[in-house]
Amino acid sequence: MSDGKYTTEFLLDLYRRMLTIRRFEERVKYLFLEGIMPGTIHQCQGQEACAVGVCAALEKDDVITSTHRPHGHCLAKGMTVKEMMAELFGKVTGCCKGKGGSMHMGDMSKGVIPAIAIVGGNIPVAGGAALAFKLSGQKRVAVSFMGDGAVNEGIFHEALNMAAMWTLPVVFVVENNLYGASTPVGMVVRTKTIAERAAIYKFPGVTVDGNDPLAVYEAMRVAVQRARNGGGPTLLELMTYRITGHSRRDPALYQPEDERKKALASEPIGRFEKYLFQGRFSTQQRLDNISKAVDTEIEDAVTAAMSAPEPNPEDALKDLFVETS
Amino acid sequence: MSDGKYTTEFLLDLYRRMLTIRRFEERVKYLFLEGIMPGTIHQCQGQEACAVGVCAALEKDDVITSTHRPHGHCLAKGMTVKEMMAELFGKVTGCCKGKGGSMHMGDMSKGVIPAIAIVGGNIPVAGGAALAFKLSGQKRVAVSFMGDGAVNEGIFHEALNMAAMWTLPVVFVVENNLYGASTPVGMVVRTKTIAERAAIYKFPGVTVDGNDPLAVYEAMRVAVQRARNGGGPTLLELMTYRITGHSRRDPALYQPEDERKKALASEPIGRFEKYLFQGRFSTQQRLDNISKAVDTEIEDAVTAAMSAPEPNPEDALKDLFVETS
Amino acid sequence: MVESLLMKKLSIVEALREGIRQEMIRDERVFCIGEDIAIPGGWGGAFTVTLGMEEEFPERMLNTPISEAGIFGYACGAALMGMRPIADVQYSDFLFCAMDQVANNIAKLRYMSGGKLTMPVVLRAPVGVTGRGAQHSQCIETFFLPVPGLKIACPATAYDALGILRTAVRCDDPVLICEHKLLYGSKGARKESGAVDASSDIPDEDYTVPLGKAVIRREGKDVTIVATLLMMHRSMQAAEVLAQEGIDAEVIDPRSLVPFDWETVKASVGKTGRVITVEESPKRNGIGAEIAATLAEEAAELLVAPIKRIAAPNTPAPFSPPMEKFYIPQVDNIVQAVRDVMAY
Amino acid sequence: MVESLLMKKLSIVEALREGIRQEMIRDERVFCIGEDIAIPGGWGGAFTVTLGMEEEFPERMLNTPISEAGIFGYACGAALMGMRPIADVQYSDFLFCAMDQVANNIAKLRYMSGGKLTMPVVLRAPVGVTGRGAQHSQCIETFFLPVPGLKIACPATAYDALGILRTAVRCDDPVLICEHKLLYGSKGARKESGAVDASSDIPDEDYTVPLGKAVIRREGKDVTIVATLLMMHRSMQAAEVLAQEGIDAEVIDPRSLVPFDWETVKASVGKTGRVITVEESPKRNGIGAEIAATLAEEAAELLVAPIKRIAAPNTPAPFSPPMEKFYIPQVDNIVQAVRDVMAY
Ligand SMILES: Cc1ncc(C[n+]2csc(CCOP(=O)(O)OP(=O)(O)O)c2C)c(N)n1
Ligand SMILES: Cc1ncc(C[n+]2csc(CCOP(=O)(O)OP(=O)(O)O)c2C)c(N)n1
Ligand SMILES: [Mg+2]
Ligand SMILES: [Mg+2]
Repeated sequence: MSDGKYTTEFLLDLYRRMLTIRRFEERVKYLFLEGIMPGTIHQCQGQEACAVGVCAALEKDDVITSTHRPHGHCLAKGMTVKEMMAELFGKVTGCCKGKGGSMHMGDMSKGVIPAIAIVGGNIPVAGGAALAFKLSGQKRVAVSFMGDGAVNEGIFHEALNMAAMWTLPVVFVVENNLYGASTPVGMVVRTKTIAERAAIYKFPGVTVDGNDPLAVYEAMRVAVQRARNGGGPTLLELMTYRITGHSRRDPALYQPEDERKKALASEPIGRFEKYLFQGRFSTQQRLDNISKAVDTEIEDAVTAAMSAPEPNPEDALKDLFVETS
Repeated sequence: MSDGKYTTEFLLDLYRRMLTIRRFEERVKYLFLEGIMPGTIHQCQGQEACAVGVCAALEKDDVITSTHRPHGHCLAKGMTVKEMMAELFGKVTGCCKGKGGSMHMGDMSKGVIPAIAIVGGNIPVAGGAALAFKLSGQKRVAVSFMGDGAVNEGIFHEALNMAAMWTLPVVFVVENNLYGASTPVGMVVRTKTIAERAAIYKFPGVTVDGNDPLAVYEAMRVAVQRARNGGGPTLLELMTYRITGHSRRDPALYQPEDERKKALASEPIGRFEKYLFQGRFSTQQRLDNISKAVDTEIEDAVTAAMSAPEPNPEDALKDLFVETS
Repeated sequence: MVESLLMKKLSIVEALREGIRQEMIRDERVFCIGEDIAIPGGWGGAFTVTLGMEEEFPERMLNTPISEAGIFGYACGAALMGMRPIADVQYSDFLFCAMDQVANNIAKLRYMSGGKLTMPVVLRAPVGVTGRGAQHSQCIETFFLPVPGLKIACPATAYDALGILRTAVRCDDPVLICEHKLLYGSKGARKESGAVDASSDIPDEDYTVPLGKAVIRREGKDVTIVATLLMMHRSMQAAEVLAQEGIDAEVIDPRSLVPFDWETVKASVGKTGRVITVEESPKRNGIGAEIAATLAEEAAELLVAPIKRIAAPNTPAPFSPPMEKFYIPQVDNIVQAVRDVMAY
Repeated sequence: MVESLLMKKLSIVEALREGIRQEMIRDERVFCIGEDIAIPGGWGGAFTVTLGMEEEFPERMLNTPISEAGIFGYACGAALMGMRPIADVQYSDFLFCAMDQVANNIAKLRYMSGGKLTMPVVLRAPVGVTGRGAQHSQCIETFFLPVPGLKIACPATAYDALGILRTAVRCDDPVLICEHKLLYGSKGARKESGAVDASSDIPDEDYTVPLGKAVIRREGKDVTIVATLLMMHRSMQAAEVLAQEGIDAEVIDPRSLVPFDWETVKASVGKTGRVITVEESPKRNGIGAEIAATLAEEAAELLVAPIKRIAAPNTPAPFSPPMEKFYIPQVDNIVQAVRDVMAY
């Protein structure tokens, strides 16, 4: 891991964000399995360093697009546990007033375009946001999160090619968790890394350890700087692992036992704790305090969400058009 | 050009085929501009060596898929001037009984899947044919013709990736005529060659002079052999030029004057004639005879097509389903 | 034979799995192509239809990248060369990613060729609004109805699912089978909340169910309800409620939308004079529109009350359960619509 | 002002070009994105709408690779950031390649967000069956009618094309404008055979044409004909023929299909009691189905004869001119249909 060039505040903030995501996901999983929470879920336990490292390198008015697995991205970009938990319960206090649900979380005021659950569908949307920034002379950056599976959708190719052509301020972030649903990436991608694919668009492709938030942050900083300064896109591949099922109750039996074990041993939060201790950036006490604060925030959000009003059923008819002539 | 390792018969056959395509296209253009022929047309004058060189390396039961610009491919693969001319006139004697027209020419008995006019749409179809060959243990090869513009459709990426994954007997042939409609390839493709794109699928990508039928033939032979022997796909890029408009009455003013001049000077038929003379493979007399035979074949086809019966209008209702329950 | 009369109770998922297995055994040209359909330790596709089949058919269960256009384009090409692919998407919504291949190639190539080729592709697509929000809830039937050259089936029971699957695989034309997530009967980790029992006693014989032949799920003389898939089941429940009020509803399950069994529907309307269509899609240009328009055109004199269409509103599907419940036609909505029509 | 009353005669192509130019001058957020729309020496898109505009707006005329899904995905993202893209395809058929971006993103994101964002995208798509065979002839309206969240306009005259374009660009919702190849009035090398004059006298003022407001193209008391685009022009011709037979047809041009002006159509039916819909698409689940179904549902008592739908048959478009002519509704077909309805 990187050495002591970061402030403790920064490091503990990364930690708090990762922990928030983890605890959020664990709480949601429990609520879902208990049948208390409706819908379906795709969770990101084990991938927290990706979301947090990437978003730490972004400004508030930069934007991200996300996927069917959006909770981590949303939290990392600044959405609140509260608006998200309420959305998961389908409440009017949710970030999408209950209309979106888990797979369409978003909050434009935080720079989070509502998540797009069609694999690959969000990639050109990020490109389009970047195009808007370029056309309007704004020095903002757009990010597209995607999984390793998404890179085989044709739209990946179209979107990257267009971003290259117009030298757009966009970063394409691939969270390579080794599986697209149950399908191993090695079965469907021929190159050693996904980052190599950037070569045909003539912009940089970089692969880094996605379980190290600082490695992610550093790589992302370079990409963001490049984008913001008119240097164009970057394809950033983050090597990580999903230590939970793909969705719902998936036992993930297609993940080999030993691979799973190894992954668990290098999951980002435990690793980062070690780093924090070893570098003496934190004491157990401080982390415990963070942990408690995180838990409280989540519990408050659950309580608030559960007691928030259900939407009026007929509200289903609203919010389609701005001009309903 | 290659040296004398070919029989004269073979060389003259290449010549005859190229000339047939050229004269066919010129005749069609005239008929179209005179308002005698219905529809719209995309023609391949200047690209004859691609179609002919590629198909010369194929067996009768190999199959090709073609595009909005299919006449050359169809003729090169063995379709008759007669069935094609009749189709262009929309007659029942046409290869598609008048239902297809210029952009959907095909004849399964000659290994020509009806052309697909959606740019890129034919690429996975060739892949699927190759998959069928592999699954059924047939040693046949499928070819997808496409233009330089097609390589930016997402389906190009999806289809090539799948072909690589299953090591399929397919050759992806890109006729790089420098323009996708009016758009120069350099504007929309970042790499120097399109062949380089094969790198991410880990199969060979080769660029050759597409105005030299022998260069095309040789490169294609290697690709076909590889495919037939279980070696998987090849991406073959043929550098050529369209010395006519993109479609209909297009004056192609977006082609710079000098580029156009240079291209005209190296158009394949004149070049091949020179080669034939220089290598003493042919005399002017023999070529004249071929020329006459070609013209006769085309005139006969025009006469036959124009006097062939129009389809019964209500035939529009037929041929939708096999089982019309 | 005694055996052939033996029945076993199967869910739709089990019936489809059985059917696909049998067809693959019967005909070497049949193969499956789709995402996550053949991963050891995986799920057998999004709803377990092909669970474990990669062991039995290691060569013919093609697990693909996430490339829907590629999947259907490959299926198209393979069918042209004489194979009989069964291609699926995990949710019918993803067919939009392959819309060009389906609508422009699979559906049209035979016609464009002047009838000189065949296109024996089976397309499988799970439909239904099921708690997943707007991008996993389209009932794709509606979108493919205007595509000429595609047959569309909607089996609502395991019996029909198996019979239609066999018909589709053996048919030389492309057949899109819409399967409903809540009717599958998926088990274990892939179980759906809100699922409805659509299992059937399956005879141990090689029966088929033809396309274009509706089935009258319940005979009645007062009003005709036309509905497929989940809406058929809800209509049956509505008919029970109505029976207690003395209203005798006839419930017709067309089973396939293309071809459509106009004869059965018209005969029923001739008897009842009243029609309700029920569908889970937004109302605008749904199958209800085509049914209502055709009856208005061709059978107006049979109608004693105006046709009524029950459908979702013209919005995407909302996520939140109370809104979703409002969005999807419920038994109560059907009952009320029938009452209105009876009161006309 | 005197100037504002000055008229100039423009074709649809010229009117659209003028409109796009003016909107780009008026609002810096407006830009165009599409294939072959901005190549010096090129055509200004497939039908010359943007001819020469790359000179005036070098930054805002984005000439793309052949990547329809990319084009509409980029338009979607740019609109989310406050721009106002005008995205086009060369033939409406190619929208199938972008179907996911249009139906799942552009049309739904606002709804999914709980109304918290806007999606001001203009989608332009040339429609019509015009001698090019099955893959260049879809009337895409039919396919997007079931997509909730998209407005659909069909301007049949240059006046409407300009007015609707302005409305669409200024509208915060996505609007799909279907433009007809035979009505464009494209010139030179891009001229269409069989073209129909749809040019208008265009007032020199910043007028708009609202969506959801039909226009009565011809008043009549005997029968209502509802038709858009080319079919509206054919219906007008049919009305002339019918007038000579003493049949007084009212021709309604809805101009937009979503929203749809039910009021005007119903008022007309209230007067005439008879309705014919005419469309160039296959009949199954076309706009005629929705019109007929809605009238059957909501205005049955107004009808003195069954509704009749004139449409293409349920096949792809054939290439051969005699078959194509048979396929597309002709003036004669409309005339005959009206006679039938009058004789009922
Ligand atoms: C177009 C499309 N195809 C298929 C799916 C179903 N699906 C949802 S997630 C997923 C796997 C995605 O894998 P990856 O991109 O690696 O993301 P991860 O789930 O690993 O985060 C699939 C196949 C989908 N949502 N959209
Ligand atoms: C999906 C799709 N988009 C656009 C078009 C319109 N179009 C027809 S040909 C063409 C250019 C194709 O360029 P290229 O692939 O290089 O082939 P070429 O015409 O040079 O032979 C375009 C844009 C189309 N037919 N299909
Ligand atoms: Mg993954
Ligand atoms: Mg080209």
